[in-house]
Amino acid sequence: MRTATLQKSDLDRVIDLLSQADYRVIAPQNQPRLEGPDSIDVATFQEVQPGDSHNIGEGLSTTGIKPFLFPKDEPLFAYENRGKKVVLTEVSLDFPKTVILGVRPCDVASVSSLDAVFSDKNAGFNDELFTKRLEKTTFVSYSCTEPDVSCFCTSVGLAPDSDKGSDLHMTELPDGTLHVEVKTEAGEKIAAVIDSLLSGEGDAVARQQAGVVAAEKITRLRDSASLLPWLQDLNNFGDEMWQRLGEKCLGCGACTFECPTCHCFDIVDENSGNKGYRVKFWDSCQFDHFTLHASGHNTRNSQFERYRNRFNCKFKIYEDVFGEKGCVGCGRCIRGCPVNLDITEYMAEVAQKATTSAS
Amino acid sequence: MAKIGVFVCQCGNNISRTVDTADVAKDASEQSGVVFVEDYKFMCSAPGQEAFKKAIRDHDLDGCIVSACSPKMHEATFRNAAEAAGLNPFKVEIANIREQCSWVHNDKEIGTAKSKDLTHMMIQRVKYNRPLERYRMSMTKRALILGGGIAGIQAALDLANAGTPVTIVEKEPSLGGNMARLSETFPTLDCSQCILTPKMVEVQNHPLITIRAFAELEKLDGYIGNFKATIRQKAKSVIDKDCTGCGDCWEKCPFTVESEFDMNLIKRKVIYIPFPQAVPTVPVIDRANCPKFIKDKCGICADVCGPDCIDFTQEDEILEEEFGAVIVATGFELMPNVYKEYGGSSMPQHLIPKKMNKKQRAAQPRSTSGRLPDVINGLEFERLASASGPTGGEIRRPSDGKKPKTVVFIACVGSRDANKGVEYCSKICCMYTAKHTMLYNHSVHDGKAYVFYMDIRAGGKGYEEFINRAQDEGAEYIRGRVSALRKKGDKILVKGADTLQGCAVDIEADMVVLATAMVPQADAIDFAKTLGISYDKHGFYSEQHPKLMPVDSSTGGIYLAGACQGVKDVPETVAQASAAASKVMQLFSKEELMREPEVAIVDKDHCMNCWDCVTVCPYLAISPEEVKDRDGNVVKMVANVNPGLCQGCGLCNTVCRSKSIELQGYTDQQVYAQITAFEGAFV
Amino acid sequence: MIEQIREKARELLESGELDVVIGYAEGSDPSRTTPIFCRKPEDTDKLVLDGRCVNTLPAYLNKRHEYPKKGWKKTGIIGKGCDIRAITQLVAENQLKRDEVYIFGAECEGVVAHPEKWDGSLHEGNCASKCSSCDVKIPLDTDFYPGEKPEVDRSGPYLVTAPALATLVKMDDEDRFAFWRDDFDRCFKCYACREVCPHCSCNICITDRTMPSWVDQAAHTKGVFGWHLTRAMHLVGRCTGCGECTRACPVNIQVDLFNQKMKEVIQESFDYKSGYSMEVKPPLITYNTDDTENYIR
Amino acid sequence: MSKGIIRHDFEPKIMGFVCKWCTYSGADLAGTSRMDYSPHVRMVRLPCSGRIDPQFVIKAFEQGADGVIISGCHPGDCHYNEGNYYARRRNLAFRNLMEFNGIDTKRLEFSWISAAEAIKFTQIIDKFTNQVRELGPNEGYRVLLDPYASRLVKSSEESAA
Repeated sequence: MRTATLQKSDLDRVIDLLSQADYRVIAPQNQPRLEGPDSIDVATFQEVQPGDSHNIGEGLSTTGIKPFLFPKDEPLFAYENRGKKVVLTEVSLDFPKTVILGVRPCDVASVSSLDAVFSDKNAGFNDELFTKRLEKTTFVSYSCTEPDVSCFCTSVGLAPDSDKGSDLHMTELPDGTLHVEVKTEAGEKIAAVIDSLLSGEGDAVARQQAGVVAAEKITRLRDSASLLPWLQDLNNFGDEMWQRLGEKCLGCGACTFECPTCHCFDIVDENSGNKGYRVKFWDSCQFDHFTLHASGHNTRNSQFERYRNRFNCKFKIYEDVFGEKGCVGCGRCIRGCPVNLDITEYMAEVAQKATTSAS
Repeated sequence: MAKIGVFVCQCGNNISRTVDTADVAKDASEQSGVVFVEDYKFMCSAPGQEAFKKAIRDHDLDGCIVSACSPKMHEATFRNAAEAAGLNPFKVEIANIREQCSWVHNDKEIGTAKSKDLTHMMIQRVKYNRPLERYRMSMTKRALILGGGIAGIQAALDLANAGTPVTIVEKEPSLGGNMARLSETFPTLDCSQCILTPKMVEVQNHPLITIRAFAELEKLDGYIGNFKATIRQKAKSVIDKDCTGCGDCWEKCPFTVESEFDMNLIKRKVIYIPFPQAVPTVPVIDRANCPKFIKDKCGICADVCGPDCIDFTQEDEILEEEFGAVIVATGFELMPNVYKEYGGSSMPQHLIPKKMNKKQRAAQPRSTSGRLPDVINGLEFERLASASGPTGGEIRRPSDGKKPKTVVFIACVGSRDANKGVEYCSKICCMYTAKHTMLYNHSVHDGKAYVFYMDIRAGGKGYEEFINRAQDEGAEYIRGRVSALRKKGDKILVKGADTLQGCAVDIEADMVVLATAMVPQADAIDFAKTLGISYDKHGFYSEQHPKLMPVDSSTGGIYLAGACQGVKDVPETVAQASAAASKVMQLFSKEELMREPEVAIVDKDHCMNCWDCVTVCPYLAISPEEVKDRDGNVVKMVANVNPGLCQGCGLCNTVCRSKSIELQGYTDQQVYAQITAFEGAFV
Repeated sequence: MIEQIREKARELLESGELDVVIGYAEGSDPSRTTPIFCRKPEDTDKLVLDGRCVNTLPAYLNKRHEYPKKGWKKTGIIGKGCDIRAITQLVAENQLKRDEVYIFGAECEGVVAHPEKWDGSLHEGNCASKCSSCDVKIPLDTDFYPGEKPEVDRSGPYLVTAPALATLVKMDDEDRFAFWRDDFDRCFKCYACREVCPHCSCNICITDRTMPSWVDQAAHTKGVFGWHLTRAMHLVGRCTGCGECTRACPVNIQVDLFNQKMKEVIQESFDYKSGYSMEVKPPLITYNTDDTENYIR
Repeated sequence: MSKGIIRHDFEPKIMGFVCKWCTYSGADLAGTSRMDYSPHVRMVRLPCSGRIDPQFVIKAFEQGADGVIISGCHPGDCHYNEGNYYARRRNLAFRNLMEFNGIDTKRLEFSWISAAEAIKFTQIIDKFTNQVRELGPNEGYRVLLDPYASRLVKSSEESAA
């Protein structure tokens, strides 16, 4: 499909054109922060209007694009008791036409992990709240040139410049221009809208090179081939490693809520008097109540078991059920962890154990 | 799904005047869980309650709302009715649409809207009311009576004669109180002591009555049925079990001070009984004035005492006793003369800042201080007129003992005067002033009595007749106030006004008697706090309901008798004392005490023993408890509530962060339901 | 300094007096340290102590985290001044017995506000604001202190030093509300603020209670307001000011500003500093009859 | 005696949390004395001001209250001896917290009203109602009240068992 060159300085124009074409434009944006040493930069994906600031291409956003496909909280329906009657009100499933700009390769790759769960292709049930959003969304991805110390996408079969799941992919070249690759029909539509800003065929070689250079910068381990077999060997479920590495976990949900592929949710009725909403909101396998039974029994009674579950979920259960990894190596769970619990330490440990047992 | 009944009461037209009860009922019927509504004229009436019970039975209701008057009025009524109909009483709630709606809003639209809202809130609440069972507990069937005046005496006799052991605590050395000071009593003019002292003797001889004279209540713990009283028996310096009351000691005692009992008109000895008929007839040594205690001189009393029962080393004794009920009969005192122009100089008790402690308040000048000679108050006149008084019943004026030829009586001194005195009418002054004029005329035949009055209030059996008789016997009533009293030679110039004649009146009087207002005891408010009962702005103790519960204090198991609750004359006081006694009998008539189940309970799974609840509980009702596993090892400690001590204040519930302790009847879930039902609809 | 601690820790582990020593070790990247549980004497070689040691380790002593605490008779713990305040408070609240812990204390130079800001050294620019007015750099209550422990006067008031607080207080109500609303919009209720807090010791949090659900569980702004107000209220007079809740927040909501503000209030109104005494009752479970009531009609 | 009711374009919603021994009885007395006061307040009857949990107030605001009244017995008069002292401390802290959160503390009333002070009760209610009316709707919270209103389609009636 088509490739072309785009001036980085034209990104603002891209936003203008897309907005004019009635796209809801989502782009990473730095959040306002208080003065003083205690505050740090936080970038999140936000709806942007022409003229708004954005930081496309500047590092990896603190939170991913998950909220635009699977919001942190949303209503399933509203209800109201009237005498003996219950009146239900559905939520609207008609979502705006959306383009998400400057998505990093890891984030855009994560969409298929969510899709695996919410669409009917495996689960046999189609969560329209997700799929209808997905239908309306176009992803314009943007290669990493400066992966940071926590990135490990190369360990999970991705790369700083991979375009898995992308509709239109951009790569920043050393000369400051952007190499644009159209990947899908939806991508074509975007290209058409910003056609006036595109020129030539771009520079495929330089793009390749940029990818290699970026990949070089990733310091965390790269081989995760041995993970699956080791995890599938149930004898290793009781390995002392789980406890040793996991006992410092304090049981917050930071890793799961920042994770682009974590998808667990809870449902409650938010009641006020005679009416209320049935609400779906993010839940975390790291919370001690996550597996608490009504009987009082808790199948994962201690924190290391909960993290073991998370690790298995990403690298075993996903593979078993969907035939792909549930991790895209964005490294957010590492950055966000208050106690520096590091998923790649688990991976390293496993790899090492696997090799020793093999030999 | 809940099956709730809503009963909207019209209360005649009390509610329906400003609330469209039919609409409220209709609206309620549309609420979820409501299966039955009724709009009725008088829910509290017998047919109303029948309808209530019938509905519960017919529709098998599991919750009821009565939208009617304040829960204080009829919550109990309907809860009992529900119980009779087989519904747990605590599944009944009252929506207060009378006191807090129909009576205070004149706009029907608004009243109706608010009533709907209040009803909604209760409908939601009742869904989470748990069926609760009352607790049964034992009680101590002994009564404590505070104050040995006529009220205390009457209550004690009634109770004792009904077979209840009683303890009377009196701060003075003898029973009798103010009534013992009176000469004769209106309207019959029978001698006060002649009717009082026999009762005092009866008390003394009654096997079921313990008298603790010269003693005070220090502390009252516990709750209805199970009070624990800490009583300080002040040191009499006399061993009363040995004392025969022979009187040698006080006859021989060489030292004297002013007699409180005789309103300081005469001296008494330093070892003394307040008056000859005192009960018990055991003297006490006034240590503040006794040289033995001041500079270790004298000691004659000990020498002359036959049974050798004087004990200078005796110390205050702290007694801890248990009681099931308390009757407060602490009586009154006369307001000091607050009128500078009447030679008054002291400050009325109720104007003294609350902050003052007992001592400071006691230090305030009393009515005797700094005033014109021969200007006296009612009680002082009573002593002058009393056969056992300082003048042996002859009316002589204090300054020089002359028989006063002209006496001016001034009514309403301090009463009915919000600025200088108290707002209320002291009620008995009209009567005792009339009585005084008669006593005076009977004693000084050529004397002239003048009475300055505002109105005559003689509502009572034979009272009006009594006033007329006083006038017939020569008392001259002048309608008007006195503007000033001046000293003129050995007389007092009374400058008054006759508002009927419309002229000024000057009278040169030999003596002036002020009918000063009745006020609560100086330390009434502190004492109320000791007891934990409520009081009004004057310091009179508040009854639980002004009409229907006039002898119950705000606290269960504590009852009120006599002037401590409000101004009263003797017959009223006696009546209330008997009423209080019968209340106690009622309480004691049951085998065991039923306790309301609205107490705290602990969620032992989640309690994380921070002991915040233990720390804040005002009743020490919460204590740590061990949770053991099957093998008896202590797994953890949790809080545990003693339902007998818990009074249901809910402090623990509020301080518990994990909400692992909750107050039954006011659980978080119930309040939450009320809040979330809140719509605040204005119209 | 850390050498002496290592030595002592090793000694006590060898003698079996301690079952474990909780401390800091090198993290998975150079800017970070991570909590470590030294069970074997040789583990103590991993111990480090410097400006990167941000975690409040007493969170592990908190009952709610039954694991890993389970089965330990006596726990050694390396504490910065502020951590030791937390221990004191835990003891005061009966969540811990003083003789269950052995406290290694050392002088603290302050810590970095956030690992992200670590550039190899500690300085004005990256030192946490809580450290600038710290009166426990020489820790209060220790069982082991390398060298001679100097006496420090701690009678002074608790100073609120987060510059952000001043700005917020200056704002008028609408702006302040708007500020929090926008910040809370980011919150997705991962409860990191709760889990890192040494004083959130309930074994069921009020937000996990559903009968009734005082705090909406969903992370819409109303629910987030509810949560942070509740959290702050529950920490009034108990927070010992380690600032972990802010540091741990993945989306940089400075929730500890609430706690700091309340510390100020408690100090002025009730003259109470939490974490300095095991005997004095926290202000909200006691009272004086002459407490200020200028706000009451 | 009637003041007559004037309708304003904004009528505040006010929630009250009161002690049943004093304020609630004071309100009853106001009723028995046929006093006349603003009809905006809805009171929740509690055993003691010490039972009033800040959660109640937060929830009330979340329910759309424009103001909240808390009231108990005068110091020293608590039926449970000390409940109101704790309430006093807790609410001092809570007030400051609300203020720091950006809620105008003029919307949060705390008063001592004894069972005898019917007049004070009506005065407080009237005064506070006017005060809140002048402040206008509690905009801050109003916008948060119904987080999902915009997400709904028009209601489809269907009855459920």
